[in-house]
Amino acid sequence: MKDLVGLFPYWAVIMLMMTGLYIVIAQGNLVKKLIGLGIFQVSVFVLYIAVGVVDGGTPPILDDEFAVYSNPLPSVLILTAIVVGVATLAVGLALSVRIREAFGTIEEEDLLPLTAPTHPVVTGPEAETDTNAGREETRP
Amino acid sequence: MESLLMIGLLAALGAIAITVAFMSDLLVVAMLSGIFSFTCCALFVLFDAPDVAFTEACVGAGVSTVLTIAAIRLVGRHEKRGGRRASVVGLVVATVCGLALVYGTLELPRFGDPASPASTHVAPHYIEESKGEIGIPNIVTSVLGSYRGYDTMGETVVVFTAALGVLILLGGAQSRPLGRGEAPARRDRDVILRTVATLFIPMTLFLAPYVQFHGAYSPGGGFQAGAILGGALILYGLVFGIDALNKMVPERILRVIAALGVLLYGGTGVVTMLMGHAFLDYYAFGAGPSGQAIGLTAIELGVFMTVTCVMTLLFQRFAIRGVM
Amino acid sequence: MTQHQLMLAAILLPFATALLILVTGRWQNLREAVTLVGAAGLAIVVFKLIAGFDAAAAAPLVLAEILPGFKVMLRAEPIGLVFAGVAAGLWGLNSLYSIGYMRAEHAPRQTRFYACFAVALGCAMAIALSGNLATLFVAYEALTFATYPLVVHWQSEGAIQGARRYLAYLVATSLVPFLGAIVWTWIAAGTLDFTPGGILDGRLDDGLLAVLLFMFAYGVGKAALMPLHGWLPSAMVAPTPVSALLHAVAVVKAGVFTLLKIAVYIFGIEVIGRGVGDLLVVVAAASVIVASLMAMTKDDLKARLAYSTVAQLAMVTLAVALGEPIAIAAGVLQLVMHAWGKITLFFGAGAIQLATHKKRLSEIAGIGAEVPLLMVAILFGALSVAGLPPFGGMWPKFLLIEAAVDKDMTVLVVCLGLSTLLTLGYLVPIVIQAFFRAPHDDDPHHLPEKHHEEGDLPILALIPPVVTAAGCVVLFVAAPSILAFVAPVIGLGGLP
Amino acid sequence: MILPDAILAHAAVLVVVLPLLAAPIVALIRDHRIAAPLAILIALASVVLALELVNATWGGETISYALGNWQAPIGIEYRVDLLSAAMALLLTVSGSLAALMMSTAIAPEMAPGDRPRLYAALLLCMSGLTGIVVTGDLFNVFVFLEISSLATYVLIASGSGRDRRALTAAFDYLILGATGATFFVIGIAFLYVVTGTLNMADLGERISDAGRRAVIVGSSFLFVGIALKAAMLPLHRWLPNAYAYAPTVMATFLAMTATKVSIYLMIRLTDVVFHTPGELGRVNFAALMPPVGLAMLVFGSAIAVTAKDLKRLLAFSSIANLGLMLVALGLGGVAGIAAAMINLFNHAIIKGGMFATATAIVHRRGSARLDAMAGLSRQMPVAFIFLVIGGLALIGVPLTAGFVSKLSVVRVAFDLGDWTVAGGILLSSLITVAYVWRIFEATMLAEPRSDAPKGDMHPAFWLPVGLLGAGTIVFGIWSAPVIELSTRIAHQMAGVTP
Repeated sequence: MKDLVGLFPYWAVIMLMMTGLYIVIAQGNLVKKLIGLGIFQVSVFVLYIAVGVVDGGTPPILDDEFAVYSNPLPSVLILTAIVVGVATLAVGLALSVRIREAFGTIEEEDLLPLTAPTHPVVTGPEAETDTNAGREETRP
Repeated sequence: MESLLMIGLLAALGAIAITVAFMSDLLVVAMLSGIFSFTCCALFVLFDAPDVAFTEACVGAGVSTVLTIAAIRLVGRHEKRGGRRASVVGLVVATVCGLALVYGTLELPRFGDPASPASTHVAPHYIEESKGEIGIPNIVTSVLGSYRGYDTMGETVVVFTAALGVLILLGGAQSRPLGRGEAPARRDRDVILRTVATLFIPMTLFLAPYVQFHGAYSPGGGFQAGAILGGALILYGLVFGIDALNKMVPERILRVIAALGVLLYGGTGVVTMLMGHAFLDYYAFGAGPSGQAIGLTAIELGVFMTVTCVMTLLFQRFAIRGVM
Repeated sequence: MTQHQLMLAAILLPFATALLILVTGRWQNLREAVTLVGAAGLAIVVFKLIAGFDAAAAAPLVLAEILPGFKVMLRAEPIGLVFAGVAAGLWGLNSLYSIGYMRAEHAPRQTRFYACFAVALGCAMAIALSGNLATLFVAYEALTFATYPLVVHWQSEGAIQGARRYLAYLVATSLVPFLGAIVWTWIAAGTLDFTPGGILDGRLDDGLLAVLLFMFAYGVGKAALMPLHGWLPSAMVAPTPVSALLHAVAVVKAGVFTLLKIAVYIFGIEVIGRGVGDLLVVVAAASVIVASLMAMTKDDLKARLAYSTVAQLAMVTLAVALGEPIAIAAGVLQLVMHAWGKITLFFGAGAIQLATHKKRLSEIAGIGAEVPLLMVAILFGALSVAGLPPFGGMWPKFLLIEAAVDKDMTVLVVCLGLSTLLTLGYLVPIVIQAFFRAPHDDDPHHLPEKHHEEGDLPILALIPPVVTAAGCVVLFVAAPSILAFVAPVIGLGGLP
Repeated sequence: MILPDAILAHAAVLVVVLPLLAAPIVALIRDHRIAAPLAILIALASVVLALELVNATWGGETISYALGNWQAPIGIEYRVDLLSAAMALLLTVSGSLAALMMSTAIAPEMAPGDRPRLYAALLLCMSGLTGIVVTGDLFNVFVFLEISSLATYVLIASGSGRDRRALTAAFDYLILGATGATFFVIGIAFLYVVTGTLNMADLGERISDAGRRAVIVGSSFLFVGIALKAAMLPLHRWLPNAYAYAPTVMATFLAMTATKVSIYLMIRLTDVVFHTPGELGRVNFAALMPPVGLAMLVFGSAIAVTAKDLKRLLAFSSIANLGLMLVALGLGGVAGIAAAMINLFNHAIIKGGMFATATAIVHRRGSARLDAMAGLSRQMPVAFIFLVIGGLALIGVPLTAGFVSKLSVVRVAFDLGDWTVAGGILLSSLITVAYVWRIFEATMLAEPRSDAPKGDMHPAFWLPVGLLGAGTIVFGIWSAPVIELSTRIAHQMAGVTP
C-alpha cells in the first residue's frame, strides 16, 4: 500500500498527459490542438523531473553543505525537450496562420471539405476567401 | 509540507488542463496554458530542478504564450464547438494510453527512491566526477554543455530550424507587411505599461548576461539567458510597436546572428576536431577544467545568440503580419 | 558460332531488330525491310541451332543470378528448339502478311506494332531456350507485357477493354498460381533447373504433386485451359496479324510449351503418368469438348477460331496430363501442326476481311468465286487442324489416341474422336459457305456494284496463307523427323 | 578509400555535422544560384562520407565514436555498423538526388529569395535523418528526429505554391508527428527509469534485470511513436496528403527516406535495446507485423486504384510497400531482416524513380493528375518510359528490382510454411497491376490534349531519373550488391557471422 502511495505523483502526471492528448485528438480548432499538445508535452516533462527526484536531495548544484543531490540527467533532457516543444509550437502556429489565410478557417470540420482530394486545386495563399466564418473576430 | 504543496500544485494543474479542454475562447485558453506552464515551474522547483523551472518560465510560459497570442490575433479568437465523434475517439485513446501508463508505473521505483536504477547507474558519475572533470558546480550545466553537449547542439539546430521554417512560411515573398499605424501597440493609451516597460527592459538586459555567465554556479545558461533577452526584445516590440523593434534590431541582423550561433557551436566542435580530438572534446583547448571552461563559454555563447535571435525573430514574424 | 553464341543471337536478334525498327520508324519501307531482314536472320540462326544441336554437348549458359539460386540460364534442348523453329519460321511469313494487312488497313502506330512484334519474338525465343523455370518465368512475363501494346493496338474503347481482360487474365494467373508454384517447387526441390526425368520425384507426395500440377496448369494462363480461357476471345480486338501471333506463333504456344517443359523436366513424365495427372486429364478433355461446342455457336470468324484454339491446345494439356512418352510426343507435334494450320486460318480470315470487308460466317456466302485460292488454303488449314491426312495435323491426333488406348481410357478415345468430328463441324462450314452458298442479296455489307476479286487483295496478304497451307502438307511428311529429334528426351524408344 | 585518415576517423560524425552546419550558411546566402550548387556539393560530400562508412563496416566492424570524448554511457556515442552506414548512404544519396532536381523543380512555385532557405531545410532534414541512423543514444534519436521532422513539415508546407492543401497536410503531419515524438519520449522515460541509461547498447544489457511491466509499457510507447512515423495502419493518415501535396521533389526525398528511417528504428530497437531477435521488447510485436503489414498491402493498393492523381497513387502504393517491409520484418530471423532490407533499398530506388519522374512531369505540365497526363507517351516519351519501368517494378515484373523484393519475401514466407502471408503478397500484386495500369492507360491510351505543353523532361532531371530508373533495372538483373549488403546487415543484426 505504501508503494502505491509512492506512485501517486506519477499517476497525477499521467492524468495531465492524457488530458493534453485528449485535447489534441478531440478538439477541432488547430490552435487549440497545439495548446493541447503543449499541455501533453509539459506533463511529460513533469514525469521526467519526478523520476529524477531523490528523497532528501537538493538541486544538482554542488556545494559542500550537501551530500545528496537529485538526478541531473532528467533536467538536462527536459531542457532540450522544452526547446523542441516551443520550436514545434512556432512552426505549428505559423502553419495555422497560413491555413487561416488560405482557407478562411482553422476549424478541422470546415477544412475537411476544402481539403478533400476531390476539391479543385487552389494555389496561392489568398486564392479563396469564400468562407469568412469568424472574420469579424479576428480583430481584437 | 512538501507533499501537500505537491498535491496542491498537481490538483491545480489538473483543474487548468480540464478547463482548457472546455473553454472556447482561444485567448483565455492561451493564458490558461501560460498559467499551466508557470504552475509546472513551481513543481519543477519543488522537484529540485531549478534549471528546468527557469527555462520553462522563460520559454514555456513566456515566449510560447506570446507567440500563441500573436497567432490568435491572426487566426481569430473564438473556436467553433462540435465534433462529437472526435471527442469519443479522443476519450478512448486517452483512457487506453493512461491505463497503459498506470500499468507500467506499477513496477517503477517509488517517487524519490534513491536506489532506483536511474539514480544509481549513470547519474552518480555526473554528481561525483563533474567537479573534477568539468570544474563547475552546476551539474546540469556540465551535463548539458559537455557530457551531452552534442544533444544541446542538436537542440540549438532545432531552434534554428524552427526559425527557418517560420521564415519560409510567414516570410519572404509570401509575407504581407503590416501597413503603418496598424501596429498592435497603441501609443495613446497604455501609459502605465510603457512606464513599467521602460523600467523593466533595462533590468532584463542586465539579468541576461548574469544568467548567461553565472550559469556555471547557479541555475541558468545560454538558453535561459537567450530567452530572457529575447523576451525583453519582445516586450519592447509589444509596448513600443513592432516598427521600433525592427528599427532597433533589423530582421537581417537577427537571421545572421541566429545562424552564427549555430555555427559557433558547431564550429567549436570542428575546431576540437581539427586539433586532433573528438568532436566537441573541450580538452582540446587545455587539459582539465580550464579547457572545459573555454569550450563551455563558447558553446553557451552560441546557444545564447541563436536563442535570443530566434525568439525575437519568431515574434517579429507573427507580429508583422497583417490580419486578413 | 558456338551453340552459346547462337542462343544469345537468337534472343538478341529480335530485340536488336525492334531497336532498329524504332530508329527507322519514320521511313516505312526501310522499317519493314528491317523487320523482314530480322525475321530472315532469326530463321537462319534457329536453323543453325537445330542443325548443330548435340544433346551430349549442350551445356547451360548462365546469364545472371536474380536471387541466389534464381538464375537466368539458357540451355538448348529438342522440345525448345522445335518451338523456336516454329516461332522463327512463322515470324517471316507473319511479317509479310502484316505488311500487306497493315498497309491495306492504313493502321496507325505501325512502328510500335512492328517493334513490339519483334520484342514478342525475342521473348518467345527466350522461353524456348530457357534452361530453368526461373528464366522461363521471366521471359513468360515479358511476353505478356510486350504483347499488350499489340492487343490494344486500335485503342478504341473496345480494344482497351479487351486488352485489359487479356492482361488481367495473364498477369493474375502468372503472378499468383504460377509464381507460387515456382517458389514452392524451388523450396521443395532446391533447384529450378530443367532436368530430364524431373526434379520433384520423392520431394513431395503425390497428392501435393497433383495440387502443384494444377497450380501450374492454371498458372500458365497462356495455355488457356478452361475456364481461364476468357482472355483469348477478348484479345480478338487486335489486328489479325496479332491474332495470328497470339494463336499460332508465340503466346498460346508459349503457354502449352511451358506445360510440356514442366511435365518433362520438372515433374518427369513417369511421375505424372502414375496418377498425379489423372484429374487434369478429365479437366483437359472436358475443355476440348466444351470449347469445340462453343466454337460452333460463334458466327464471328475470328471468335470461332479463338474457341478452336482453346479446344486444340487443351489437347496439349491433355497430352501433358496423360504422362506417357507417346502423349508428350503428340503434344510436341500438336504444337507444331496447330501453329501452321491455325495461322493459315487466321491469315485467311484476315484476308477475307481485307478483300470483302466481311468477318461473319453468315456474310461470306458465295465469296469462294471471288477468292478461290484463298479459300482452298483455308480448307487445307481446316483439314489439318481437324487432323485428317494428308495434313500434318493427323499425327498428334493419332498419337494421342494411341496413348489413350495404351492407358485403357476408352472414354478418352471417344472424346478425341468426337473432337475431330466437332472440329470438322465448325471449320468446314467456312469453306462450304464460301463455295456452295449463293450470296444473300439483302446483305447490307454486300456492295453489288463493286465486284470483289483476289486482285483487290494485297499480294502480301495472299501469299502467306498459301505458303502455310502448303506447309501443312509438307509437315505431314516431315513429322517423323521431328519425332526422331525429340524422341531421346522424352524416352520414346523407336517410332510407333 | 579516398579520404585522408584524419577525416576518416571522424567520418561518422562528419556525415551528420557537415550538412547540419552547412544549412545555416546556405540559408544566409541571398543568391539562390550560389546556394543551390553549395547544397548539392555538401550533399555529395556526405555521400562520399557515407560510402567511407559502408566501406569501413563492410566486414562486420562497428565504429564507435564518443562525442566530446565522453565514453558511453556517460556521454553520447555514435555507433555505426553496416546497417547504419547503409542507411546513411541511402539518405545522403536521396538527399543529393533531390538537391540536384530541386532548383529546377521548385523554380515555378517559389520566389528566388525564398529558395536558399528551402535548400537549407532539405539539408537539415537529411542530416537529421542521418543523425537518427548513426547514433547509439536513445535520446539523441529524439533530438535528431525533431530536427528532421521540423524540416519535413516545412518542406511539405512549401508545396502551397501549387496547392494550398499542402498547408493542412503539413499541419496534420505536425500534430501526428509531435504526438508520436512525445510517445517516443514517454517510452524513453520508462526505459530510463528502470535501467538508468540512455545508451542503446548499455540499455540492452541492463534491461534483463528491469521491471517487466515498465519495459512492456516503455517499449509499446516507443513502438507506437515509431509506427506513427512509419505510417503503420491505422496511423497512416498523414502520409497520402503529405506526399500528394508536398512539392514533388520533396515527396521524392521523403518517399525514399522518411518512412525508411522508421523501419530502421524498428530493426535497430529489436536488436540493440531489447536483444531478443524477432521480438520488440517482451511484447511480441513481431507477431503483430505480418497481419498489419498484409492489411497495409491490400488497403494501400486498393485505395491507390481509386486515386486520380499520380502523386496520391504513389503515396498509397508506398503504404502498401511499407506493409511488405513490415511483413518481412515480422517473419523474423536473418532471412526476414534481409528480405526487409532488400525491400527497403529497392523500394527507395523504385519509388524514388517514379516520384522523380513525376517531378519532371509536374515541372513540365504543372500537374500530375491522371486525366491531365493524356498523351504523355508521345509528348514526353522519355518520362513515359521511366514511368513504365517504375510501374512494372511496382507490380513485381521479373528483371526489375521489384521482382527481387517480392520474391525474397515470398521465399521467406514459403520457407516458414506461412501460406497466408505468401498468398496474400501474391494476391496483392494483382491490385498493384490494376493501379499501375491506370497510369499506363492514362498516359498511353487516352486522347492527348492539344494544348499540352511541349517538350520532354528538363535536362536537370535526366541524371536523377536516369540513375534511379537504371537502378530499378540493374538491381533487378544484377541483384547481388543489394542482396549481399542486406544479408550482411541481417547477419550482423542477428549476431551471426556470415
